[in-house]
Formats: sequence, C-alpha cells, structure tokens
Amino acid sequence: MKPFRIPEGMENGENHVLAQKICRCFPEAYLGATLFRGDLSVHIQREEIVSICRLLRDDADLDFDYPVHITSVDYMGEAERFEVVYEFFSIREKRQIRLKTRVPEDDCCIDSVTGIWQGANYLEREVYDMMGIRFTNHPDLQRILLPDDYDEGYPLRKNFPMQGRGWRDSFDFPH
Amino acid sequence: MAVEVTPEEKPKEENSLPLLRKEELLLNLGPQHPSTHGVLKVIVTLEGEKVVKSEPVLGFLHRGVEKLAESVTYNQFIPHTDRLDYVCAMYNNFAYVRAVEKLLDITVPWRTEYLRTIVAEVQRIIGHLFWLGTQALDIGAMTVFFFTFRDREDLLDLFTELCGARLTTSWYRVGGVERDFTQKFVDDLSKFLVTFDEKIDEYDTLLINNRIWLARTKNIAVISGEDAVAFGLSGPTLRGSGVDYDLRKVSPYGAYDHVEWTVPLGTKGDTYDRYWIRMEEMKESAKIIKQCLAQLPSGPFKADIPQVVAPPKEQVFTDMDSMIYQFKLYTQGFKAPKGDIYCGTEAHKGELGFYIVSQGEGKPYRLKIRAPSFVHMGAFDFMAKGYMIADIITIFGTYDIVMGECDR
Amino acid sequence: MKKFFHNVFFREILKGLKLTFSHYFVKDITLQYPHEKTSLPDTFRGALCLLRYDENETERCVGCDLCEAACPSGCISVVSAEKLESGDVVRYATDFDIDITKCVFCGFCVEACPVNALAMTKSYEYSTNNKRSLIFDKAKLYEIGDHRHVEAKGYLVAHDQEGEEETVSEYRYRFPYYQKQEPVPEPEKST
Amino acid sequence: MSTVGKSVPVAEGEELKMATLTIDGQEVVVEEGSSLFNAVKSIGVKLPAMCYHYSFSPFGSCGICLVEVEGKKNNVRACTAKSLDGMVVHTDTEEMTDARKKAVEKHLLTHPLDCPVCDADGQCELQDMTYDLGVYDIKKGKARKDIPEDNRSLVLGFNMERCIRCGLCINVCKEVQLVDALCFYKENKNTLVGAHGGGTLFCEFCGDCLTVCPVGAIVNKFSKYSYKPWQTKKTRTTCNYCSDGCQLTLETKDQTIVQVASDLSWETKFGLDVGPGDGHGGICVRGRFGYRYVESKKRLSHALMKVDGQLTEVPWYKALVLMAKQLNDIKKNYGGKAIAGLIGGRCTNEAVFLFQRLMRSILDSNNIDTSARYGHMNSVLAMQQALGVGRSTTSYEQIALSDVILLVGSNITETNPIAALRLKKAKTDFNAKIIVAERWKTKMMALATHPLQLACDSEAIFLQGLVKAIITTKCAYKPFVEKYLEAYKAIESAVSDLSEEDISEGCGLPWEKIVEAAESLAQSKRGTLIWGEGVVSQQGGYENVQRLIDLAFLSGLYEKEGAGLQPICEEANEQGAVDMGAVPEFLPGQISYQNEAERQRFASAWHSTLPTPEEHQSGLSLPEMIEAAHRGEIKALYIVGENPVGSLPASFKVKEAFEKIDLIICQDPFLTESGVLSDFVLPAATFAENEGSMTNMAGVVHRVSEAIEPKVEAKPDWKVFSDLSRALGHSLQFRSSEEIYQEINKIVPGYFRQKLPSVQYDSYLKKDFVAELPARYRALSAKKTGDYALRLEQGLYHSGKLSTHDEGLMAIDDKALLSIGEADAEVLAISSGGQLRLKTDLGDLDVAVEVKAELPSGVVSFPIHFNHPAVKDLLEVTTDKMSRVVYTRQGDVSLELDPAQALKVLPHETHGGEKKLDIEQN
Repeated sequence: MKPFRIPEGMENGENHVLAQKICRCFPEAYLGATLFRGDLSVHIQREEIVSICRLLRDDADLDFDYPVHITSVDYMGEAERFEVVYEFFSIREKRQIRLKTRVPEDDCCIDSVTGIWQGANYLEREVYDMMGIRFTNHPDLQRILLPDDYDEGYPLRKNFPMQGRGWRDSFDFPH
Repeated sequence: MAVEVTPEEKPKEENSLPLLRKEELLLNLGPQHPSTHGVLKVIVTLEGEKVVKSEPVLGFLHRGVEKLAESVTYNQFIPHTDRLDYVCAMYNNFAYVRAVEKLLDITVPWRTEYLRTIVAEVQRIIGHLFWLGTQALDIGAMTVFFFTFRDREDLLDLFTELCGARLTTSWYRVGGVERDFTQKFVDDLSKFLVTFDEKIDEYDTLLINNRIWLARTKNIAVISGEDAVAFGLSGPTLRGSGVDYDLRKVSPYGAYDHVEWTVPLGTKGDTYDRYWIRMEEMKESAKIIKQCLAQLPSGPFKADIPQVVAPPKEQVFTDMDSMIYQFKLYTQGFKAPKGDIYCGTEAHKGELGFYIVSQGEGKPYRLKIRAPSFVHMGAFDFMAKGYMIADIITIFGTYDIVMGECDR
Repeated sequence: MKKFFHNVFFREILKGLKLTFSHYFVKDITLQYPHEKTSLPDTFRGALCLLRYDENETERCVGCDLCEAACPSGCISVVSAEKLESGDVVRYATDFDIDITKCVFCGFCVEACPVNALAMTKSYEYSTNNKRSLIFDKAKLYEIGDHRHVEAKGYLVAHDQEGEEETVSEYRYRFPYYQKQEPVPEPEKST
Repeated sequence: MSTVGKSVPVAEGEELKMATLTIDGQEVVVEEGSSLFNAVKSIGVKLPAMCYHYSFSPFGSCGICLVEVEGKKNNVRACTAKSLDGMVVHTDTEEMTDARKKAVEKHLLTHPLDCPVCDADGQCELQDMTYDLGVYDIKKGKARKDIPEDNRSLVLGFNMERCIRCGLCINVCKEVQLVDALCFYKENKNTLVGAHGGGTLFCEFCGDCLTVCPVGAIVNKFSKYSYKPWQTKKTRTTCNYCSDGCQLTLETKDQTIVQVASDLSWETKFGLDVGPGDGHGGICVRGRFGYRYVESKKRLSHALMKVDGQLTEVPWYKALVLMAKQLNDIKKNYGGKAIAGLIGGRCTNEAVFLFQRLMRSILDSNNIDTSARYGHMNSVLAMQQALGVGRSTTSYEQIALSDVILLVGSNITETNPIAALRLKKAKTDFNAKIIVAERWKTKMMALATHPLQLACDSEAIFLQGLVKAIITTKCAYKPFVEKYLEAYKAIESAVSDLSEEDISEGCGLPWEKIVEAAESLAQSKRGTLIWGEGVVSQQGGYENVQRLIDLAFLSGLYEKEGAGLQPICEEANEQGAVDMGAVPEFLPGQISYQNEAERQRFASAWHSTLPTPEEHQSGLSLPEMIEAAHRGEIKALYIVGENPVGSLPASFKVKEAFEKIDLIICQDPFLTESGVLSDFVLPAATFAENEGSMTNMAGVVHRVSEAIEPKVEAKPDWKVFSDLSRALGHSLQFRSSEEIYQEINKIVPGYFRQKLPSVQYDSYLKKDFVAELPARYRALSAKKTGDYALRLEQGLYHSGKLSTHDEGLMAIDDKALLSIGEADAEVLAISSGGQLRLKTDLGDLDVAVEVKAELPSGVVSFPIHFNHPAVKDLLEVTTDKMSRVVYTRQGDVSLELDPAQALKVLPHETHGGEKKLDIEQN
C-alpha cells in the first residue's frame, strides 16, 4: 500500500462511514480519505475503480445512483501526474462522495465506468479530450469538444501553452 | 444540410419478394440550423424517417473557459461565467460565487441571501420564458414567442436597472452582490408579479390544449427515472421523469428553506411533462419571489470580510487600510485555502456545478464546470432513438440547451 | 360528444386566436429603434470614459494600472510616466488604451479605480466599419468623458462608487496631495 | 530539536555556550545570547517583521515581531531580545496577533495614501502585512507631514512620507556593503533617511538600499512611475559588465527593461539559501542602473554598408551576400591568412565558439583574437604553462573562507565590487588577514589588515621581494620543499643576488612589512592570491604572473585545501572567450593549437580542415594583426563587439592600418570608432536580447537569457555567424544558441560542469622552471622617464566603453578627469576643476583635474572609458614578448599648468577622416 499523506488544511476522513465501508471492501485499493468543507474524498488505486463504482451504485447502504461529474486535475511535476476525480450523489440518502485516483503520465489510462452509469460516456470523453487520459473499455473514446484531427495536445494540461502558437496571438492594431 | 448516402449492401434473399433495397441515410443537422439553438451539429442516421442513431457533435463554441479560469483571479472569473449560459447569466454567477464561498468557507449576510434568491428566481422565470418561446417557435407556434419575449423583456429591464446589463450581468460577487436593490426595482418587480399569473394563463391558453402542441410533445423523448438518473440528467429534464431531485430542497441554499414552495414532478418523463414542470416552476418562482420580497430583511448586502470583499469605495479614498485591501484584491485576488470543493446549484436547466481545486493561490488551480447542457447531450442519442426526424427539433428543445454552456 | 365538437371546431385553436387577435387593441410595446430609444437607467454599463476633476479640469487618472490588473479580459493598457506639474513630480498616464473589441463591459475597472477616474456612460452606438477605431485611446476616452460627464457621474453614484454629492471631498484622497484641510471632527465609522 | 549556530567553523578550543528554550512547546537549543528571532525562525515560525534582515544584526524599530515570554510583563521584540536558557516563549497567541496588528496599525496611521502612485505597490511589505494580519478598520490617518521628496541624488529618490523608519537601508549599507553612506537625521522634527548631515547622497550607488526598502520610500529615479511590479516579466540572467558573473533579474514591461532586481531584497529577509561564497545577493551600480544602453537611441537598428564613402542602410540579406562574396574572393586570392577576426570579451561562449569555428573551418584563418589580449592573456598563458590550467584555481566560496588573502595590483572595490564583497566578508565574518599591495590608497586598502602602498611601477620588485622574504625566513611550505628540492634550491640561488635594501627602496616599503606579508601567506591554512589589472596590464605582466605562481608554489597554495589563485579579468566573458578558443594559441577548451592530434579531432568534428600552424605563423594576435595590416598582409578584418580604434593607444596608427584593409566588418550594438571606418556595420543584440552562457573569472558558467526581443533588425551574434556561414556556402547548422551549447558540451566535455580544475605542475617544475628562474629574478629598478606615471584605470561607475553608452551611468559619472594626488596638486598649485597639460613625446593635450587623497605623489590617473580627451593617444604601445599582450595603460608624462594655451585637440585628430556619422561623443 502506498503511503498516503493528508494534504495540509484538510481533515482526515478515515472515520467517515463511507470511507470505512470502501476500506473494508477494497482494503488494497483504498489509500485514504479526506474531508474538506464537508466533502468526503476517498483516494483509491485506479485498478479497482470499476469494482468500487459498482459497489457504490449497487450496495443498498451506499446507493450512489447519480453521477455528478467526472473530471481530472493535472499535478504537473508529481510522480503520478494526473488525478481523475469522480463525484457521485445518492438521491435517496442525499449524500455525496468523491473518488480520487491517480494516473501516471507514462501509462495514462484508467478503466471506464460507462458500463455502470451511461452518463459517464460524455464525461469521460471530455476528460480524454481535455487531459488526454484514456479510458479503457469506453465505447466511443474520441475527441468531443475539439476537432477529431486536433493534434496540438491536450489543452487542460499545465504544459499546454497559454498563448497559442503564434497565429492569432493578438490582432495587430497600430495606434 | 448535406445529405450523404451510404449504400449498405444487404443481399436479402430470404423470400421471393422483389428485392427491397434498404438504405441508411446520414443527415448532418446543423451547425447552422436555426433550431439548434446555437451551433450544435447532429449526425443523424435515419432509416426512412426513423432515427436510428444520432450523434451530437459539440465544440463549435468551445472557448476554453476552464483553461482561462486558471489564469485569472477568482473575482475576475465572474464576468466569464456570464458567458456560459448566456441567456441566464445570473444563475451562472450565483453557482460560481457559491462554489467560491464554499471554498473560502464564508457566509454572507441574510439580506444578501434574500437578494440572491429573488434575482435567481427572476432569472429562472426569464430562462423558462425564453425556453417556452423558442420551444413553441420550433414546434411552430409563433405567437407564444412574442408573448414570452414581451415578459422577458420586462424582467431584463429590471436587470438593467439592477446592474446595468441585460444579459452579461456579473451582479453576484464573492461575499455578496454588487449592488443593493433600489426601491424602483422592488416596485417594478412587485408590479410584474401581480400580472404574471395571468400571463402564464395566456400561454396556457395558447398551448395547453393545442393539438399540434400535444401531438408534438406527448410521448416524445420519453425517459424513465432510472435511466435519467444514470445519465446524470437534472433539473426539469430529470423531474419530468418523476425523480424528486432539486438541489434547492436537497441542500437548501439562499433563502429557499425560509419560504413555502413545492417541487413539481412529472410522471411519464416525456416532453410534455417537462413543459408542464417548467410552467409550474414559473408559478413556484413567482411564489418564492413574493415571499422573499415580503420577508426581505435589512442589513448590509456584502459580507464584512475585508480580505475577500473589496472595501466600500468611499473608504478607499480616505483610509490607508482600505486602500491596501483594494489594491491587494484587485491585483492578486484573495488567497483561497488549499483544497478542492464541488458545489452544485439548481439552475433552471439543471444542476450547474463548479469543481474548484485550489493550491492556496489567488487563482484557481483547476476549475471544472459541470454544465447541465453538456450532461444532457450525453442522453440525446438514447432519447432520440426510434423517433421521427421531425422530433429531433423538439428533443433539442426539451433539454433547454445553450451551447455556450455545453461547449464552454 | 363535447370532445368531438372541440375536435371538429378547433376550439382550443380558436381560443388562442382570440387571445392573439385581442392584442390588436393593446397599445404597442415595441419601440421603432433608430427613431425611438429606450430610456436607460443610470446603472447602464456602456462605453467607458475618463473623467477630470470638476474644479480645475485636471485629469483624475494617475496611471496606477489597477484597472489593467482588474480587467478580466485584458483589454486595458496603461503606460505611466512622471511629469512636472506645479512644482511637483507627479505620475500620470501617458497612454491609456481600451480595446473595445475585447472589452466585456463588466465594470470591474471602475470598481478598481482608486481615484474614480473611470466611469461608464450610456453610449452604446459606436459600431463602425473600421476595427481600428474601436481602440479607444486617451484622447477619445476623455472626449467621451467630457461629453457625457453627467451620465458618468450618474453611473458612479448608482454603483455606489461615489456619494450623491461630493460631501467627503475634504478628506478625500487626491493626487498628488491631500487638499489642505481644517481639522475636522472624527467622523463616525459605519460598519 | 534543532540547533542554531554560526555557519562558520568555530575556532578550535572555543566553545559556544548553548541555551535551551521552549518555543510554542518545542525545545530549541541555540547559542546563548543570540537573537530570539533566529531561535523562533529555526522551528519554522516566521514572525512578521519589517526591520529584520538575515544579513545583518537586528535593529528593532518596527515592533511587529512581538512574542510573549513567560515571566515578562510586556511583549518582547524577538529580534532584539537575547535567547536565554530556560526561556518559555509563545508566538501564536491571540494577544500577540492583536499586538502585532496594533503595531502595523501604527505604521498605517502615518502612511500616506500613496498606493496608486507608488512604485512599490504590489511588492510592498506594509501591504502584505496589513493584508495577511487582517488589519482593518483603523482610526482615521493623520494628515500628511508634507515632507518634500528628496530628488537630489542622481539615481535614487527618497520619499520620506512613505518611510516607516525600519532602518533596513541604513543597515545594509553599513553592515553588508561597509560603505555607511546613509543615516537617520532630523529635520523639522521629522526623522529622515539620507546622506550624513542631510546633504546630497553620493555613494557607490549599489542600490541595495533601494531593493531592501519594504515600502516605496526609496525609488529608482530611472524607472519611477513607469511600471507596477505585477506588470513586469522577470528574467534571470547574468550581468555583462565585469567578470564577477552576478545574477540579475531583468524586469521588463512591453519589451522595455524597467528595473534590475537582485536576489537581495526585503522579500528574502528570512534568508537566502546561500553558501558563504554566494555573496549577499546584491549587485553593484553598473548592474543595477546600467541597463539603459539597451534602449539607447544610438543603438544600430539596421545593417549598414559603405556606399561611396557613406554608411547607408541595407537589408540584412544584401549585406550578408556581399560580405560573403568579398570574403570568399579574399580567401581565394590571398588565402586564409589574409583574414583576421576580433571578438570582444562580452560575447557569449556560444557566440565566441561559433566565431572561431567560422574563422578556422570556413575562412581558413587562425588570426583570431579577443580582448583578453589587453591583459588577461598574461594570467592565462603563465598559468597554462606552469599549471596546465589557464583559469582561476579557486572559487568564491573558498575566497570568502580564506584566512589570508593577498591582493596585488587591483582596485577590486571599483572594478569588481561584488567579488570585493567576498573579501569584505572574509574579513568581517571570518577574521581573515587581508594584505593589499597597490599604488593607490584604495578602498580595499583602507579595510585591509596589512595595507602595503607600493611605489610607482614597483609591483615586480615587490613580488620578487615576497619570494625572497619567504626564502630568507625559511617559511616555505614544507611539503613543497621536500618534494621539489631542486626547484626550491633554484629559487634560493636565483634570489640570492637580490638585496633586501634595493627591494625595500624600490617598492617604498620597509623590509619587515614585506616579510610579514610573505610569512602570513606562506603560513596560511587557506590562503588566496588575487591579482588584477595592476599586474597583468602593466609592463612585464607575464613575468609578474610567473612570480606570483612561484609565490604560490612556495606558500603551497596548490596543495592546501581551500587555497588557490584568482586572476581578475576585466570583461564579463574574457575567460570564456579564451576557453572557447578565440585566441590563436588555443582551440576550444584551452587545447594547444600546436597539438596535431587534437586539431585533427576538431577538424573531423567540424567536417573541414583547419589551418596548420606552420603556414600561418601560429596565427596573429591583436598587435600583430595591426602590424600585418600596416604591411598590407591583412585584407579582411571581422570585428565583433570589439573596438581597436577606440581602445588601442595611438589610434592614428590603427586608423592607418585600417585604411589598408580591403574589407572591414564591424558587428556591434553601437556605431563605434572602428565601425565608422568599416565597410559593413552589423547591428548586434545586447546581453538582454541574447541567449547563451558566460564564464566568470572564477570559471563558473552562468546562463544568459533573453529578456526582450532584439531591437529592430539587430540579431544575436551567433545568428549572424550562422547566417553568414550560409551565405559563404558552408552552412553551420545551428538554429538556436542551445544547439551550440550542446555542441560545445560534446566537443569540450565537462566544460559546463563547473568543477575546480586539477592543477598539474609536476612537469613544469622539473623541466623549464629552473632555466627560466634567473631571468625572472634579475635585479630590477623602478624606472622612470617622465615626471609622472600616468595610468589609465577602470572606475566603479563604468566598465569598458560599453557603459558610456548608458544614460544612467553617464548621469552618475560622465566626467573625464585626470586624478592627481594631494601632494602633487599642492606642488602644481592646482585644485579640482583646474586644467593641466599632459605632455609626452607623442603630443600634448589639456585635461581637467580632480584632486584625490588616495593617490600618492608622482602618479596620475585617468579613466580608461573616455576617449575624449584622447589621453590614451599620448601613450606608447608595447607588446609583451612572451604573451603578445599589448600594454596600453601606462606611460610617463610630464604635467604643465598652462591654462592659457588650451590646445584641446591633438594634431592628428584635426586631419583625420571626416566624420560622416555622429560618433558617440562623451
């Protein structure tokens, strides 16, 4: 198990009932949990993402039926560069859970959860389009917001140039 | 409209009937089609008139707002949220400032909560009026459009009175709002609400029993509650299928838990139910506004947190500390603590959420917008399958999509 | 039976048409735009302008670049320098350009300005065939400011940037120096 | 638990008394009596404080770093409080926060509402503190005190309204710079900061006070009101004035440099992560205020070509093609030896490397030289011969940690002010013995423990004396004597003929003082020997460096850990220019050009043949080029960033030589005197527009980064060479400076790895050493032909001629004055501002005079940067036989007080070539 450090300013969420449940069911995939402003984030290993999501949806106690969003964050310079963030909501229990899992740059892929929530399809495609994280077993993984033949990289990565590449940097208006 | 024909060789020799050549037709709908509410393109695969597959092609309005957010301070991003769902900027502002306030862990004065709620509900009415007009226009009922836009115009004038702009409002601020209500605003709003119920009746007169309307909406784009939830649909689109999920009730914010109102729910999950819910919601909104105006407490309209909220201008001229805060806030922005939050807000289209990752700087490290229009487009293929080509237009409309929000 | 008649006579359609036709007798709410214009509230966020002090016509702007920093779309560019004015070396803006093609009319620059040199006016008709003329330079901004002085003042008052009257002008910070003042009683703080 | 102590090794036997404190529940052991602030800092708590700075002792004026000490009634200012055993300290209680807020409030009450117009706004500690501590809702501020802004100083503006009286500026000046130019003074009941006595500030203008000022009280007059800190783009680069290699941060706004920042600032008040040799992070006046030549209107903007005797603008491609055609013709008709190249000591390593490759592999010429030929080559060649490395054998860190430093012939505080700070640090922090041997009573001599003021022209005698003193006192380093007994005996016999009295008389010092200096150096643990232009740019420089090396042998400076030799060179990249092979003697990496195998290696790496040393007489050096041109043997001359007409004495001779050259190409940011005589003038980029690396005098390579785009059509040097090579038909395939860097890395492995060189003197001591000795220790006498010895010298505010193009530095110092000692002035009955006539065999001219206390009698000095009046043309050029160095900076003159006949122009200048273009006139 990899060491997990609670980021500065966040509370430890180990004792949260949901975190404990996940820890019990997937002890080797569970890394830790944090609480920030009442939001529970559970950090997990990417290998078990589908199984954990299935547990979240199908377990009667958990019942996370509503996929709120799937997104990704680029922590450039860290060993496992990308973080894929899943946010689920239980309409019956009225509670939220956030799953966070890290993906390294050299093996930039994670299993798709489209089989569990159909809505994950577009959300994952957007993550792929913007951050370049591949979702294995995704039914239709292709660019969604950018053109299919866009080959300048993935815009939300931190090393994507902010200025554009020369053309249309700025219009030249001589005073 | 470009028509492509892909002949599919299907040697049918099952029976002795004359060979019936079957073709699938690929139809590019949009992105310049007037009914697509902007620049949406859908590649529809047709079998005769029946939709076999429809694939929305997004991104014609992609502006990289999420990337842009990483280079501006939290306050500077507010005008950029105006341009998400550009017909209902107030709710975008609201959702955004709520997310930032959650990140900063600050609360706003009571009066501010009421002001925000009132304006948000006015915006909801505007949004629904806009939707109703354009949806009816798409289906063929032109008059409704004129009626709803007439009333929408009244409300937009109120916004101009309030903040100086009709659409790009930027009225909400982190820790408060830009400007307090004036008496004129309150009077005009009250005057509008008096006649608003009658006006809803007018729309109903035009539509509710109109057979064309019924034929085009009843049993069109039906989605079950379970499917709607699995697709992450929200707002009237979700409630039309009978799922009781309204963030204003689930996790109340603003002044919503201080007023009486109900969440209308559909039964069948078809386009007509969603229409009915929106009509009901307008009535509920009017109810909420009336109650809020009656309860409106007095007090400041900005939180007294100097490190986040810029000081009043008069003090900037005379006080050293205010001057310093003014400069610090406008050049570096306030430093949000390290952490990440998600905060969803019930906009009239559905759940508009902001996921913000802060690394302790004056700018967001990552800002993700959970746009209802985008999530809804994920269910488009599912909901359009099996209907006629003509229904495609209705189905666009039923989500109330705005491409500015969808493509970001 | 009733339903049948409804179907045959398009009753609901007729009801709708009745409503529609009844609007023949309602007063027009539309304005014939180029000939008629709406009255805009003081809050209206139109073209930006630069202001001068009332009493001596000096430019308020000191070129502090705060508007440039506050602008979310990066459309303002201020170049400042020093000049000699009645014996003092003072800071002023040599260039002040606003790229109106980029401006989003959010009014943040006005909020940021520590001397209330910027304000918005009700001017909204400046479309042109020449894109270059949409970069407002300092002269143009002062021209708008001088021309629409009242609107600009109204905007500042409406957006809580300035009091109704300049009652606070005795304390008020002005560049380059405070106005010389008599000792004044400690004013009450309102918080 | 953590321990705080001095970073210095404590002298043996001395024991520190330690105290144990409890700070916020943590136990800390610190030296007793040390500042409580540092003890708190050691547990990671950074107390807010405005008057604190790690680089000097606490001052205690701001009253913000308050802590609670148990048992004390009042709050304690941590910076001035002493750590005592058993103290219990609390730092983050509610009361402390309130007390700190109150303290900040006190400053705010008197602070003017100046943020909109203040240059510090956005980078202001008062703002930061107000915001971070959340000071809000203070009482109404007091009215302004109406203190007028003090703009009398040339570069600094003092706005005392904004001042918070933290004293950082005063302390940095006094304790770090050891200058003590600033102080508090009272005027009209206000406490102000300024020069002593409230006069006009005229100091070294290092600007450290400007950069440590936490508010906007001290402002840079050059960039006042023209920027705000948040608008600037910051580029870290290397200064290109002197050879210290200081790191600067160029702050640019809209492609204009608005300010130069240094690592030292109030923002680094809690400490830079530095070693003892890294300096204090500050920069000198040239680095801080000399950035405006980049923006100068006199910069060349377009390529120029001489058409009908007039320099006219031509497009780059045309200039390149025509140049290439002429060069190719000359190469075909006369061979490569008719082509010569000169490159300045401020060009980057990459540019120099490409230039020598262009000259050697494409133009087939080994006639390359660089400005190291004005002196530094003496050090390089002598050290290369004796030690196998032609560079410094020590580092800044070792210098700062030395126990004995011998500085010969260098006015280091003027020429290399930041390197001088290492010496100051060695003295103040580590109690080093500083021995300064110079003619002038320099600032460093005033600080020295052993000031040795030499008589005129007596450096050689003094060095002989040192060697003799070591031999006579038998204090030579034992292991050396044992290992190289033969060599030692040889020195012994060589110096035996020298008489102590002659030496003592010759250099004007009592023999005991020489012995004392020699003994200290020989017995030092970590001794350092530093020499500068007074040794290498004067007659006999090569021999003098050899004597210094002998001295180092006898003192064991090569054997002892932390000891070493440090030659000072003049221009920023002189060392790099030599290392990159821009001299006929060396290939890149200081590999001898005579080395057949190595030459083949380079030739094959460059896919070409290199000129053999036989047919080119080993390549011409700068003075030989001029001579050859006189004889008509040079047909083409390519000058890059160098100005022979401007720097060589007797410029009419150089001009004559130039007229005989068919093709002169001059590449420079400015139109120089040489440029006027050229056929092609190419606009070059300055350091701010260039990318690459530079090697400082200690052999450390620093990056130069591009802060702004080259002005108009100017191009970086490497780009011009690259383009020219394409026009010549042999393309050098480099698209960026980075690629050249990679090539250097490949061909000179380890050059950028910045390790101290390993010294090899075994073979030298066993072979040539003994034979050379008798000549080196022949009896010398301080010769004197004229009445006064004139020396052209560098000053603090200028470096070479580049800085004379800078408005900022010219505003500080634009006076070409002849300095004369007080005693001589009395004899001549002249005071500052008077006119004197300088006379030599070559002519005479009048100069204005400045009387200085530092000069001994019989010596006059003139700044080298100014060519008007053309004092340099009164001097003879001599060339060193060994190192081919040109000595241009000294000569004997007679002085006449004859203001009536003010002949200001030399005869030869009147009928010089007519000036077509406006040359830089001082």
